Amino acid sequence: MNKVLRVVAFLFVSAFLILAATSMRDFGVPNDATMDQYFIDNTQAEVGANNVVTAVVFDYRGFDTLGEATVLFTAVIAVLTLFRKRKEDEMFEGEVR
Amino acid sequence: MGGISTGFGVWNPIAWTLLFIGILIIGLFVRSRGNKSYKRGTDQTQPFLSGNREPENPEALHVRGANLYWGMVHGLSGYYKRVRESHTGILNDYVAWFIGALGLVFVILFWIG
Amino acid sequence: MNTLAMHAPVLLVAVPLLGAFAVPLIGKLGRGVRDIFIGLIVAATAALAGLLAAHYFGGAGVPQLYVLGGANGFAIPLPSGLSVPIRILFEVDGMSAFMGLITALVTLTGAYFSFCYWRERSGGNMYYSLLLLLTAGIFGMELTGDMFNFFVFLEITSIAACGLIGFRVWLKKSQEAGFKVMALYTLSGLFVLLAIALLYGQHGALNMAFIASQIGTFGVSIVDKIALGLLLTGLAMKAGAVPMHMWAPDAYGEAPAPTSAILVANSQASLYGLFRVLFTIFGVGASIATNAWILIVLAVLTIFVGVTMALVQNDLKRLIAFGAVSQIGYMLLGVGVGLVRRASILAGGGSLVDSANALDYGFVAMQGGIFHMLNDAACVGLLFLASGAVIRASGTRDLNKMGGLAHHMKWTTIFFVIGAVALAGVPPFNGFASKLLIYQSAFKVSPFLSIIAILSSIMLLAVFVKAFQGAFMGSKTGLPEAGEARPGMLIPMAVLALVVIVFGLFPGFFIDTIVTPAAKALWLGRDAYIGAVLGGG
Amino acid sequence: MSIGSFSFDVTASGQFPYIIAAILVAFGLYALLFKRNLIKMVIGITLIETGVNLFLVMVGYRSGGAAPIYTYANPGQGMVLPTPQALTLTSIVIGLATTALLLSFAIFVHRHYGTLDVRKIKELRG
Amino acid sequence: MNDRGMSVIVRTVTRFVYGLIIVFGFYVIMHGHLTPGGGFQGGAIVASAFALLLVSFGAAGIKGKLNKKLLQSLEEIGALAFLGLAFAGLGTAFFYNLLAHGGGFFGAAVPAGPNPGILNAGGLVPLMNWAVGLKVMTGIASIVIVMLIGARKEETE
Repeated sequence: MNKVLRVVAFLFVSAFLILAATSMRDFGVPNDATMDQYFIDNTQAEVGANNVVTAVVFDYRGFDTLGEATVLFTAVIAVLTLFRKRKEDEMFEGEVR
Repeated sequence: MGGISTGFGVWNPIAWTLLFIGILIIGLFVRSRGNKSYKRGTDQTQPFLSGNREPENPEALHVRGANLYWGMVHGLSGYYKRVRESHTGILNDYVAWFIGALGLVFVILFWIG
Repeated sequence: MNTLAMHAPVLLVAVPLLGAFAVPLIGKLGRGVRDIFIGLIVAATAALAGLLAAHYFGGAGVPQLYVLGGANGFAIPLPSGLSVPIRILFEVDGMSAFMGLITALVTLTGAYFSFCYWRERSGGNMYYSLLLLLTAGIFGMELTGDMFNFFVFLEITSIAACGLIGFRVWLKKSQEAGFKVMALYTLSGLFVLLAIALLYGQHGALNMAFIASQIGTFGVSIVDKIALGLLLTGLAMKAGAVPMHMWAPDAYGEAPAPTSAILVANSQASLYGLFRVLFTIFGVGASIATNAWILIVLAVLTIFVGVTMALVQNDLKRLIAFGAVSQIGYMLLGVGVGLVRRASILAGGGSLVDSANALDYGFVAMQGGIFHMLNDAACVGLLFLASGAVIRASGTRDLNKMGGLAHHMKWTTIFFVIGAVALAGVPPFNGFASKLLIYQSAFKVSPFLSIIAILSSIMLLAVFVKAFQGAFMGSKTGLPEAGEARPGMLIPMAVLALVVIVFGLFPGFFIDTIVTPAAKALWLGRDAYIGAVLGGG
Repeated sequence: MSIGSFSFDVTASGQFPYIIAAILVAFGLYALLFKRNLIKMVIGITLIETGVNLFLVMVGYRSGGAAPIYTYANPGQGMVLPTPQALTLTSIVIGLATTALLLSFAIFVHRHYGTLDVRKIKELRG
Repeated sequence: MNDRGMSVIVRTVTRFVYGLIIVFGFYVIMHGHLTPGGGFQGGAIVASAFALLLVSFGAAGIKGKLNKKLLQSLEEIGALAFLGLAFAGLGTAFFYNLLAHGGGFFGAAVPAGPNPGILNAGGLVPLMNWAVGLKVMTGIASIVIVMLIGARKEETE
């Protein structure tokens, strides 16, 4: 794509992002806080933790946290994969450099 | 059990396969009734390379994969030139295509409905 | 409803995760132990997927919920006196179970193929760990009912896929492909996250069913529309739809052969996410027809550009990769036609149930598109495995340097031909069954679509004739040292070839048993999907 | 005080903070579109990520709310929504992971190609 | 910065400080369910201490101090522990917090409303904090070490 189209696309997408921001609800007044109010009210009774965020992270949305730990694990494995020591004689099956 | 009925017709692979085998058998039968007068090992069974002798190196006879369809690619050269140029290995262009498609989708969603 | 089937959705994610976390430790005990362990884990995963599918398709067909950490049992997603699900839900309907089957098939064959393919390679532990992580991410994407959870699994698949793409660090091309694909995956993931943030800001919840009901109640606001655009483009890009497909051939081509098939399953998982967004979350309102036509345009572009680009490739895996890109277009076409018809039925006030029972052409198109997902996974997986065997035997990926392999590796040749012919839609194989449904029903929308689809299918056959001619034909003297692939590599190929043939010979049975429930889950399952979470409906 | 139609009052109404996040995302897109250096493109991706995280955590703000932690809370004060903070934590860690992988890929690309210029890293094309 | 690390001032200060940083990280992990923080944040703090060691003493200076294999094994153990804690509640549901309000181990009931907080509460949450903390500190540390050594090889090549 040439430069002009690129600039046009960039401007369009930025404009729509600004449009999304301006047509959001007002800052500081959530539309529907039922779920979060439930967390705030019932964390101490259900989980027994004072830190609501940690309770959400590890109990109510604990599966997300498992996925998050998995993402970190995946990244570690991938980086170790890239920087691993490898045998010299494993250049085969048409792996032309 | 085998067949599927689309809203328009029926496709039954089992019947198709049986029919195919039947036609194959008929064809082989017709072939078996053919003329037996030619002799093996003579010129009648040699490949005919438009009068040229068959080269010793059989590699010379192998048409490489890349040589197939050169005519079609040549015929569509205008299209191929444009499309292959769009696959520049440059990451900026890929991101640009992505962003352009995103902007286009936004425009369509907001202007058409 | 026995306990295992009840826990099957979450175990499908947790068991591969367990394997992935444990592989680097178990690998210290030696290669044999590790391979046995991975074989067990993969087999258990496939068995769980089969159990889930059997339980769903054998059951009543209502979406099956799993509340993660739910103190008050499984069936009650909502706390008393609350209208919002507060915990992460797994929601399994026909489409999810169907996708689980596809992923299980591809993963099983890919992993068992790898045992022989990667024998004398370094970093085997990390390879299998990444493979299992990719599997777990794909299963999570297909089973979850929570937007943010979907994003998390999307990122898991992205990172694991890129780790596998860049696995052969001594190839400069693989590193280049790894960087490009990682950058684009991250970008699409960030767009999806931005869309999720917008939806959360609008509706104050992250559950798909709740957001869907909110949109159904209050209509599609501007912010929802922008979120829809972001989700649509991001997921279509991760599925590899033209014009956002440029990463796909790099990824499929540079990844090790067994994982290329799993990457295709990954693309199909994001395609599933796209369908979920379009059918369930934004399944009502004025803009369905627009979304559907966007899908159809993407589909036509994908089919045509993919095939024509495949025709001029000289790298075997890159050629197959472009073929796989074009097949994504057929799924998009089928489901897009179905969405168009669904929109018109909804606008006309018709009944979706009757149209589904009367085999309306929209429903038939969706059957074709969804059935083609399974066929594409089997055929492309078979082709990639065969190409891996060919590349390993011939020592090159360039079609101009290959030749005469049919003399040396007969079984691989047969499997390659089966996969190629089936993918090109030649009767009586399975590709023809699904493509026939797509042709006939796309014709009702516009003959142009069917013509493009049929032409591209013929060209795909030509593409594979080129690959076959280049790799297998020719004299014996071409590559004299090449030998037949090991049995450990032939058996997975044989399994996939068997799947291809069986699905081709008995398409009606499979369409009735698994494809129709999956299509119905998208076609008319929106209310059931919402009602299973929020009650009523 | 206000610029144009956007009010500055952070404790109450107005969309001005969201616009800041959108502008951050736009900066990141600019870097991805027009910068030729791999490292700069990674920086662009992190910019987008920061914008999205900022947007996510701003969505959860409730005017006059305190941090949702009962250990420090003073009685009677409302609390901001906890979920977006949890999500932001998750997405920050995900961003860390992706950035680490991207940078190590950049190291290897430089090792193979000897350059970080995107225009020279195009073996895979056509 | 050469392979020997940075100047003597930095190294001396690091010797004083990194222990304190690690202790603070452990505190953040331990009180994750009471005060701001948690497993991820505390683990990141501890990993930052390792990174500080790395930059101030150089790749050669930490040879033998930080064992890469041990770090990776610890990370896998942390991940497995987290997954196992998630599996523990499978009797009811995956991720079911079965220790909360059990009365015993980490099961103390907390009073409603603002309170100084009870350390022996929260059920599985503190244990998950520990698992994730271990995982994150070792994971980030091994990422940093591996990338630094790889980049060093890059410079020498």
